Amino acid sequence: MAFRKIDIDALEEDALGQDELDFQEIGEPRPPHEVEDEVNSRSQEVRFLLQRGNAAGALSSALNNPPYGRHLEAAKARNTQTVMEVLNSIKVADVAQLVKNLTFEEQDVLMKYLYAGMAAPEQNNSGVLLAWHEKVIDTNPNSRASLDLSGRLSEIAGPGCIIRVITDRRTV
Amino acid sequence: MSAELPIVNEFNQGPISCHAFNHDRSELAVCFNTNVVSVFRNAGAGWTLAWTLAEHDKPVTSVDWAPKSNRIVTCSQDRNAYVWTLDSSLQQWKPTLVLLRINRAATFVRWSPQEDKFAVASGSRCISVCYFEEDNDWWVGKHIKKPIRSTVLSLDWHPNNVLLAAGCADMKARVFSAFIKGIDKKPAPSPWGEKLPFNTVCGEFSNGTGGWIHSVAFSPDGDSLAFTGHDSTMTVVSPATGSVQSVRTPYLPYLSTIWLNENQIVAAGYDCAPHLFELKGELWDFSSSLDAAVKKVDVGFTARDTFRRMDSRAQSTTTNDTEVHTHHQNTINSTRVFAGTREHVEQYSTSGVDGKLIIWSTDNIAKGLANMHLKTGLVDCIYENDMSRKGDFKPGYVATKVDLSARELDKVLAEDVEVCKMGVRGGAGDKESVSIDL
Amino acid sequence: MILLDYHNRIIEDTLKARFNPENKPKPVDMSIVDFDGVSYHLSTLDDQDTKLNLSIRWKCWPELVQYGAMDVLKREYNQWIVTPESGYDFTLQFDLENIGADPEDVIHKVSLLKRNAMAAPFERAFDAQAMAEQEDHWDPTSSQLMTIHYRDGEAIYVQNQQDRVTVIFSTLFKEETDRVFAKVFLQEFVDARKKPHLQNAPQVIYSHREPPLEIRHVPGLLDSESMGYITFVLFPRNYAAGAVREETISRIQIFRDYLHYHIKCSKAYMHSRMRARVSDFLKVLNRAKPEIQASEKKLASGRAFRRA
Amino acid sequence: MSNTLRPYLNAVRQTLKAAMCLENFSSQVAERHNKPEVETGTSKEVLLNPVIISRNDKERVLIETSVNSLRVSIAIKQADEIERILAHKFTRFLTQRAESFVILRRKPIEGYDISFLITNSHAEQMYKHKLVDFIIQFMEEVDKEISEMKLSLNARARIVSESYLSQFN
Repeated sequence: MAFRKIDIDALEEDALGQDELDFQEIGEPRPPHEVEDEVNSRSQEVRFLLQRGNAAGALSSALNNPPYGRHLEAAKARNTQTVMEVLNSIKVADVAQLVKNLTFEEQDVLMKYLYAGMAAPEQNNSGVLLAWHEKVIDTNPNSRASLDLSGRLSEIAGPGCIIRVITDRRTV
Repeated sequence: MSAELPIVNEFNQGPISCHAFNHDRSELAVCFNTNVVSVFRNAGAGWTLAWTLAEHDKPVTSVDWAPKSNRIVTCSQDRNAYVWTLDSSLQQWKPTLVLLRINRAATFVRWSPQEDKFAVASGSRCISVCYFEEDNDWWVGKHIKKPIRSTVLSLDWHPNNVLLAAGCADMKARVFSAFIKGIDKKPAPSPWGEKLPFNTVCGEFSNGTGGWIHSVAFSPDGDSLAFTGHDSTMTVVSPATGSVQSVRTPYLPYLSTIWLNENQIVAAGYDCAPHLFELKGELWDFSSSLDAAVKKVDVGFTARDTFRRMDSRAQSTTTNDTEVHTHHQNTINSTRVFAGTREHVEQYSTSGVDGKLIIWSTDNIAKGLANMHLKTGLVDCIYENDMSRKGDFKPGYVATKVDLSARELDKVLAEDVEVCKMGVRGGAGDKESVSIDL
Repeated sequence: MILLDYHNRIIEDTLKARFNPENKPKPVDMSIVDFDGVSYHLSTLDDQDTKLNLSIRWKCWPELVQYGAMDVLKREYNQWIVTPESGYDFTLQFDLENIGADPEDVIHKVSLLKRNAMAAPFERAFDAQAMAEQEDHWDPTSSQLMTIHYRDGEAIYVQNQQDRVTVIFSTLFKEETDRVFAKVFLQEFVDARKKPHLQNAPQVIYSHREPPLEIRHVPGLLDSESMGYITFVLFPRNYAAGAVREETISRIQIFRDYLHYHIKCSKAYMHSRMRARVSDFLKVLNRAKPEIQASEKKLASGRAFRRA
Repeated sequence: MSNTLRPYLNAVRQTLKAAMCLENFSSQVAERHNKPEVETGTSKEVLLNPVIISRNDKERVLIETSVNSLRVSIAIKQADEIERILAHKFTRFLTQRAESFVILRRKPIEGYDISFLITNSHAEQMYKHKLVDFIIQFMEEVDKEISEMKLSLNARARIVSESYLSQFN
């Protein structure tokens, strides 16, 4: 079959390209330098909040509108670093409480960063990330204590936010 | 037949890929992930095999039964679809040819409300809307192609027999016009648009967080469209008000959706149980799981089970109490209306990969929710919806959702304790933090 | 069965049968094999069933002869030595009617033929070391480095110093697994001396790939990843004359086969463990399949109806 | 160190449970074909983001998902050469029996020691939660097995060397 060199499928104009897929949800990309400034200012703000001991504030602002899009590797790495700093600096005891107060959006973003952190174990402490992962899944506050009719509590779990990490092409 | 508990039909012939009932629900067409469709008849004593429709040579992916004209349409991965009509004298089903003109698998088929045409979703990035041509006695398909970019996974017809909603693997749910001159009359104006030539796109939506659209469903009056994606999100759009609400759930994705009435939707999927979504005021939200499976009581264990349990316990160190406590033991892949009208469904049927077909009744939902209002009617709390719009929700919604610890909840329901005030235990910020006074 | 026997079991059993007076002599023609590529040929002469020949062939026989193997063999088997059979290096002949010594003794001695042949270089080194000890200023160049290429690609080097005798095995590990296993084994050999009850066992040194100093000058040393050098340092107390010396000579010869034998045993053991583990996994995996409780339809004959 | 084992296995379990949502999906490229999309990778839109769960830089699990198939690749802890050899022998032993293992991939993914390929037909034939249990138990057992084999090897070596050298006294 060696003589068939042309990849016909590539010519299929309807087919979704990887590039198009990744940035379909993001809409018009913001200029890179603007994103970088935002990321840098956020890391200062987070460090400032951490020093004043406001862990919840630091966490929320770290997870606030992460840099999605093309050619933002530096900004993404920088932001991941900021999130990792927040995660490492929070005592394990009050992780559960903090996670309980996150909105769905913040939880999904947190989960994305947990997986991004675990993907580079040499830089980040996987143990901390795993502890957070366990907390987000078990005490997912927004997982309603969904009550089914016999009053038996259905399982509180958060596979939903893991699924969104897998399906959402706006990766961190 | 509005029995309290769900009626479980076990066929034990492997996973059910699709099912369809006839008009009086006495006959059932089911496909067990093979290339043949078995038609059962319920002569009172359970389902007995009446016919076998064998024409496809690859697994059948979808089947639909037109109630009034009593015709079955099947489609399969061998790119073909067949319309089966019952030859009453020979009591035999005869297939008629359908020219789909697609070069990939057919994935989903539904009759239109007036049963004069049917739509077949396919993997060749197009939907083939087929109508009958008397002169050459076959069904011919007209293609809706633009702007579909991937396999179409699910379809739903609008009550006006013209609009067709399609959920696609390119993460988009779209509403098309499937108006065919000569067959359809001009439809009444609807929020989806007036002038509707074939293949116009009346709406294109997505969940926002990626995920292929597994199921689409028009509301009973057709003004709203609900669709579920692989990102465990249910979205309801109503073009009239322009509102697009995404309900992100912490559960596994849903593969099929039906509307019970204007403000209740049932979705079922990988969590092996039908889940209820409700419209409260203007806000759609997850309500509860509708599978009150009986707990696996340990009493009265047969010897074999005790050994198996000991054997498995000795074997795996991890606690594997992840037994599935729902009626369905595996993914539910199709949910259909069983009894009642489009505006008020009384029973619906679900079939799944575990080979079970279960018929659920809806009247116990209302009763169940009532008792969740806990009798006093005093419930008044604020529920923060998941659109995470902080601060601008209106107080005074009657909450059926409570955020209690497991212990408190069991206590409440077990002893029917008089409860005066319930609310959401919120953290810092704007949510009112109220706890339960027992 | 941790320690290997020194003698050749097959020769011992066959001779026991043949020397046994009740069995009447019958024609025999057997070829027998031993470690390190040694092959024997046990046969009766064409016409006389009572005359039994045992001949041995070994790649490094000329080297052994050069290191005085013939003297040792004469000392052991003098009366039975005959001219070697064609294609073999050395032959003994027995007359079944008149064996010439107590049969038990002969059988044991003959089954140690390979060991006795290989003993020559060790005996020479031990004697040379004993003499070197008397002289107060001993010239190290006078000691002879004896090399025995007893296997293809592998050899034993024996050399005596003034107060000790070093025996170096160069051995080839075909597979990486063997090499890693050997490393673990030999690490234990090296560490063994730290144990109290093994105080005066010989010192063992293992060097992977580069040869030890004593044989660095030897030409033609294969330099490859799978080459290993094991050095034994024997002290006079290890080979004091008499029974201890005989035992030490027998044991030191069998070291290489002993090591490789145990490496293979470990691999076999690992294999059986893995097989047990795999069957466990399969059992657990099969439990994932739901037992289809198909309602067993019974045929008239009572047998369950199995849909084809 | 074992304190991170439980959260690690728990994270893998939850991620597997989330990723193992598969359905029957025939190929968009080859007519009348139905192939695992995670392997063919021809239709980009049906491939999802791969995720990595790691316990440290040695031990990690890569989960690549698609619409009708899921690939789980495991990197086993190999502290030293002997563990590397034992892990290699064990995974080779398993991959040679991949036929009877049904969900085992014959060749592991680059950079990992062993890979599972679970297709929608597997998820149909077997209970999903039991498949997840199997993989978690597999990960635990493989680690335990390798360390046990290493211990037994050291023990054997000690006995062999002692019984040989003790005769010299």
